Amino acid sequence: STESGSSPSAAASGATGGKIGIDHPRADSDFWNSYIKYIPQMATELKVDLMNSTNSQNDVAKLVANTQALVSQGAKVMVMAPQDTGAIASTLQQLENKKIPVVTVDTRPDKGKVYMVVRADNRAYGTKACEFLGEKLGGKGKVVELMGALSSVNGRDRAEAFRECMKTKFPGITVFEEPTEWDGGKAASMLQTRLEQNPDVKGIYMHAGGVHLAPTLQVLKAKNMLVAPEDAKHVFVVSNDGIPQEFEAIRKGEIDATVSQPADLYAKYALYYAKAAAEGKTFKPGPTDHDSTIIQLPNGLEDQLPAPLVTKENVDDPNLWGNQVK
Amino acid sequence: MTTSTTPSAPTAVSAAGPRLRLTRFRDLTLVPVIVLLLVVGAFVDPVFLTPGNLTNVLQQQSALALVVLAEALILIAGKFDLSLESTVGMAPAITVLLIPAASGGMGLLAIPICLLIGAAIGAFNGFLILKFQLSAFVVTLAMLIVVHGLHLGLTGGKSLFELPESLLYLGSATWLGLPAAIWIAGVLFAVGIVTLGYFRVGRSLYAIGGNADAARAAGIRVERVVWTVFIIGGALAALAGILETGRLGGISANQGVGWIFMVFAAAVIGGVSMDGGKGTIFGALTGVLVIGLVENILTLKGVPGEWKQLVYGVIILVALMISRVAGGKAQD
Amino acid sequence: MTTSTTPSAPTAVSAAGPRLRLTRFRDLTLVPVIVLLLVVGAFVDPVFLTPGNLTNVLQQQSALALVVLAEALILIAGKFDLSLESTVGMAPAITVLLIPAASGGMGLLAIPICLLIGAAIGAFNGFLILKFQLSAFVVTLAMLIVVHGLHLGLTGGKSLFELPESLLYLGSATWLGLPAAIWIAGVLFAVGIVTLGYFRVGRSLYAIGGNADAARAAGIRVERVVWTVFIIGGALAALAGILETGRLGGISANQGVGWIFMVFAAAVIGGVSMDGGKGTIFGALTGVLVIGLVENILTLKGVPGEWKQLVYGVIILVALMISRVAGGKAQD
Amino acid sequence: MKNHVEARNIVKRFGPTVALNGAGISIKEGDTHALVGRNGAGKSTLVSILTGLQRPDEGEVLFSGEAAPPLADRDAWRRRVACVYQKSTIIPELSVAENLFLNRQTAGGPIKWKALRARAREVLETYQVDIDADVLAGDLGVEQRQLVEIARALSFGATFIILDEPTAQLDGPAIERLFERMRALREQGVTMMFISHHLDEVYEICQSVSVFRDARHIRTAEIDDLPHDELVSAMTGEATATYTYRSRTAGTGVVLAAKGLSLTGRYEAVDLTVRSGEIVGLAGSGSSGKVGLAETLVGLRRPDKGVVSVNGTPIKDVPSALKAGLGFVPQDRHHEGFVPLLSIAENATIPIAHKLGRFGFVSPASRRARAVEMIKDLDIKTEGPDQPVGDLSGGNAQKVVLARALADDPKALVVINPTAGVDVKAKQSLLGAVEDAVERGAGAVLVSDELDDLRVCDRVLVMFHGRVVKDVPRGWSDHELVAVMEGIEQ
Ligand SMILES: Nc1ncnc2c1ncn2[C@@H]1O[C@H](COP(=O)(O)OP(=O)(O)OP(=O)(O)O)[C@@H](O)[C@H]1O
Ligand SMILES: Nc1ncnc2c1ncn2[C@@H]1O[C@H](COP(=O)(O)OP(=O)(O)OP(=O)(O)O)[C@@H](O)[C@H]1O
Ligand SMILES: [Mg+2]
Ligand SMILES: [Mg+2]
Repeated sequence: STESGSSPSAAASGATGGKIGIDHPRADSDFWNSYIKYIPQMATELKVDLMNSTNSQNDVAKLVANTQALVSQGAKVMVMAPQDTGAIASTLQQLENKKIPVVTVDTRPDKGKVYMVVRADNRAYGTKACEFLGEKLGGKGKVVELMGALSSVNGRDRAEAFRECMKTKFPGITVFEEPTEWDGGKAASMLQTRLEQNPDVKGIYMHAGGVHLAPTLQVLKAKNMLVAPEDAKHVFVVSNDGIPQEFEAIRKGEIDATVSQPADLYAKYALYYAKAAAEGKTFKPGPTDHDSTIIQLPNGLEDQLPAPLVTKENVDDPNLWGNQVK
Repeated sequence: MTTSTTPSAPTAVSAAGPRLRLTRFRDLTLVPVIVLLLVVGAFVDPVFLTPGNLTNVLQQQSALALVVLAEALILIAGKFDLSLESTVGMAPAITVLLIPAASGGMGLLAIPICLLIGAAIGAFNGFLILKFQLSAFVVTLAMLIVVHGLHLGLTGGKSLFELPESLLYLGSATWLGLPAAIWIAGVLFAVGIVTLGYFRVGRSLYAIGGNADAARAAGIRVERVVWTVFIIGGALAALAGILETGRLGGISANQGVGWIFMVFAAAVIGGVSMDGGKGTIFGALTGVLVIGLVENILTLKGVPGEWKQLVYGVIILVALMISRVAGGKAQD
Repeated sequence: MTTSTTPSAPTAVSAAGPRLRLTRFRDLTLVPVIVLLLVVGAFVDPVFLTPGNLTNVLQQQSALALVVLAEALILIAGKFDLSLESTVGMAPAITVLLIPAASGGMGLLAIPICLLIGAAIGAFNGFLILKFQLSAFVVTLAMLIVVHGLHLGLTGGKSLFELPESLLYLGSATWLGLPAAIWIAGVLFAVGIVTLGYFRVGRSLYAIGGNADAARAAGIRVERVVWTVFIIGGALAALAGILETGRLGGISANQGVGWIFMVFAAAVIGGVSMDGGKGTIFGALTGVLVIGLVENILTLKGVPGEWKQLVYGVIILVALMISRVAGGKAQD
Repeated sequence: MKNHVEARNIVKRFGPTVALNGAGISIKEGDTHALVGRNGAGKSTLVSILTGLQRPDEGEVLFSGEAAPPLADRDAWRRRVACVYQKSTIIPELSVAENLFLNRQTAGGPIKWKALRARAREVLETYQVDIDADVLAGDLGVEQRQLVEIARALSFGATFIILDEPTAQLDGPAIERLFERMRALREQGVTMMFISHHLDEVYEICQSVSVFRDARHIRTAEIDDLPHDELVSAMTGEATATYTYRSRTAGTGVVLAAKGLSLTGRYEAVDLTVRSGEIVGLAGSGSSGKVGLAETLVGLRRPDKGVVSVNGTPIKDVPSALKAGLGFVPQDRHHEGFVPLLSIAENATIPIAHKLGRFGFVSPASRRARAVEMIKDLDIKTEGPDQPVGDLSGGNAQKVVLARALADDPKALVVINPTAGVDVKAKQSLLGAVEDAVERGAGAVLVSDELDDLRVCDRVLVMFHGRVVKDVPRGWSDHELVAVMEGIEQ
């Protein structure tokens, strides 16, 4: 009963392989909204037979339900982005039993077989931010880290790498970790309080520009701390995501850097590998033709896409996804 | 309500006649809605009516259904419990911390321990509400934060996925071709329906929710029954946590978070009143099914994520109005 | 039945004396808690008692405070509104869609339009509750989902950054050395305190919440007043949204989400009853302050993230017990 | 004859309130014994102790000379004593059958609903209660509910029954039917304790009487040994004269008029005029439509047909009626009379709040001043105008409701069941206040189930099945009026 109803788009585009089911993780975040927008565009480019996408609204239980529905509607390959990597194990197991390959985007499931993980290295984000801030601050001073939610693996990866790097490379720097639950209001309150307590904070690391950028700028502005990098009072800010607003802020000198998490490449390679899976292709660890490396995981492969650090020097690079959206 | 009252005697007060008949069918209010959803679903996607898909819907709803069952019991007894949603995540998580996956024979203790934790939370809620005479809404609102806080604190916010087998079993096993979770939820609902319909202790919930003083005068040990209901509610939430854990294969720090809204929506559109003493377990079950079917149809239809919540909310609002109009009486 | 039993005998009158006096001071219950928090805070960090930090606390709480004010009004009138939290995000977001940043002179309309949207949501809630006679809890639960769903759907889930200046102004301006948000919240609370204390329309909220039928029989236009309260509540939530938008410099799709728990916690520990007719605006204000101070102290102390929620929940629970013990009467 | 029930030296405190202070009672086997006392004297508290709902702080309860069972053993209590409590213990959401067998639907195992209904029908038949066992108790009227309570009380086979103010909500014929039943029970040897504020009922049905005052037992006597005056002074602690009805002449101005008023299902084609300086009574048996009519006169209900005008101004709702110069006391003070948490001052001044300050402001000082006046005028027993009305006794709370009706010096006054559940003395001052207002030039409509109340009226309109069937001038006899109310005589 699963092969009923061939999709008209498949016939039109002459796609091969099989139907690809895709679940989006949430509809309320700028990064993911960009990703979601890239998907149909990339699907046309790659001639992928994409089913109606579902959205699990940041709820792993919904992700499981959506996956089941897509599979019963005939999906041969699944693309998903489980925001919670522990609770997806049995679903991956079931998909494996049904011989349905899975491509995960952005997160690496702890358990259960995956065909390919498409993500940038979140630990690298943390390290890059740490190195940038460490150098700018000359290895001493105070830094506030606006973290995401404790339950997010990407947030934890960034936090751990940042913490480790600070400890080993810049022991002179004090880090204040603020768990914001991805909530702009909480971030603003915590940053404001921390700045009151420590007016000599010289650096800020934000885990998510989409959530943290506006409140941070607003707090700094209110405290008259939003000054040019040349000014001695300047607070160095490193963000993460690479949304256009961050680039704008870099150009204005309000923040100093961001890690561009490539929404376009996430979309492109998620579908690229999904199509390859449908066609039965296999991949091996090693460098790829698109400036990335595939590494071996215990439960599959991971293509670690490049996530460049964007600063005033390269902010106008047209290849950055943030410069392509309008 | 009262599954029992059949109008038979010709002496029935004329005014009471039609109203009686309506109330009797009140817990069937949502049945036409369910039929409608089944028809709509069949048109939306041919997959919808396949046994596989319907089984999936039931399995997906089974954990939520247990929490709705718990909340329905508590609501019928005239109380309130918001903290159930936190118990769904916290009870299995703490169990895993107490009994790690590698603990061998101890693993068999996982389920009883998990249920005990849930029961303990319910007992503490009951203690604060009954002995301290605090408002149930407020106590359990605070407890919702406290219990989830404990979960976050003890796990450090991390997902747990090295779980004892026994904790995974119920949520993932298949019995006689159906997921065990469906059997479990089905049996517990049946027990609930029968107990509340045909047993003294079950009927006493209606008496307590309807008029606690009168129940007390009739010799019902109101405090004891209410406390027991809170304890059972906590244990059911913990069981829901076990089913969810098995289904997902891991426990995230967010397990259960936000469920309480759906739980209330399901119970209330199913005809359980917020004022106590009204509604049936069967009605609550139809509420759960409506919610599950709506979700499934929206998914099959591929409604874009950003519009899904709106469609969902509007459907709940409409179901509410239908159950209001069909139910007859004003709510308060 | 005539439940007319209450004392006229001298024995009983003696009892009413102290009770009366207690109720009068009930809205001061949290004042000692606030003093305690100030002392604790001073020990935790020398920065705590500086004007700068205290100003920050007030500013951070001002948007929440307005929603608490709205909820307190609605609760005193004997109703319920859960959907306020969704209005906090939705009203300014829709405003921005209607009046983009680059719309020039139209920008001045942003604030009135935003308030109108909030008022319209309140009016719709009131309509469903009063005309359709649906339970306020349930209607506004569904509306919470619908309103947030509209926000998500119309913005496509995106954060809005390009905002008209006028929408940013109130939340970020400084008047006479204090953030404008503090002035606004302060003035509105003062208006609320005076109106509910000394004005006919304000007193009528207590009459309606205490006994709506009696209020109606005394010539109060109950429906009209309740409806007005819902509309004012919606507008206040929209104003809270404006302040929050200005403070954060953008509107995320999650603005306001989850606030309602804090709102109820603040109102209830401040002595506003869920049963209607009880509590004061001043009490609600003390509830907001307690929550703000607790949050500030936890941040200053640097309590690790994973334990924060637990500490927070426990403090609310303790504050509840204090206000229960000090307030005297059992809640229900 | 030996004592069937005895309570000795009972002390019961509720926090600082002493509800019973060494009070006691003893009731002889087969007696119908009255317990009387003013509001708050401790009668209902004694009931809850005699039925095992509350534990006395001191003292003991004996049944036929034996110590009472432990509190936890509810069934043992219920075999000894059955009770119709002052507050209804019917659960509206459950069927009559289930209410009858609450918490004993079955001896064990699952409930057999069919058998339960059959048993319920049997019980109802045994006690000659004509109610369908299947309907929801909430759909029953007041009298029917009370009958269910009585049937339930009796079905335990107890030989001692307590009835706490059973007549407060019943009309004349229903009370008569209740008394029939009580007499029949007495024939069967059942002992009863009867509480009422209607002393004539006590004389009609009881053999002996105990008087409580201020939480103490004052006196017990055979009913024949205690004349009315002595009984009242035992209750009040002072000599109280019987109420003297005043006479007056009506003025010419019409203050309240209704033309062709109809409300489907309640009343039909009613015309009514009330002149200043007269009190018009509105009488009728249960469901005659008198309350519905009165509620229309004040704007609480909208008629299907016809107009009501106050002082010549047509009214459409309560606010417009109040504005036109109407004052009224609603049927049930707890339901729509007052807001329990608000103070006396505030409750009494809601309709005149706009006169206590400008621009919507209400001056607490002038509000207080007005309240102090009212407290003095109506002799309300309170510690001050700031006391919440919920803390007052029934009679005093009712005076506050009347004070509110009189607050704006109304031209027309509508008073519904003003003396329900109110003790003798409070009753007198309530009726006196209505007469005072009328002497000041108002016209009044007084709706009541009590003939005593109707005696202050200059004429009584009798309603039957929703129509005004007769206008009875002053000077009627009880018998005469009741006959009209019952539709026996036109
Ligand atoms: N549960 C309670 N808590 C506090 N006080 C109570 C309680 N029950 C009764 N009281 C008080 O005890 C006193 C006696 O009340 P009780 O109900 O026995 O009076 P009563 O004689 O029955 O009056 P009525 O004629 O109005 O029914 C009153 O002052 C009453 O307020
Ligand atoms: N809320 C209601 N809805 C529908 N019918 C009602 C309602 N209240 C009363 N009735 C019915 O309307 C009729 C007239 O009632 P009304 O209360 O006016 O009579 P009454 O003479 O005051 O009776 P009683 O003395 O029993 O209070 C009765 O048949 C009654 O059952
Ligand atoms: Mg009494
Ligand atoms: Mg009546």
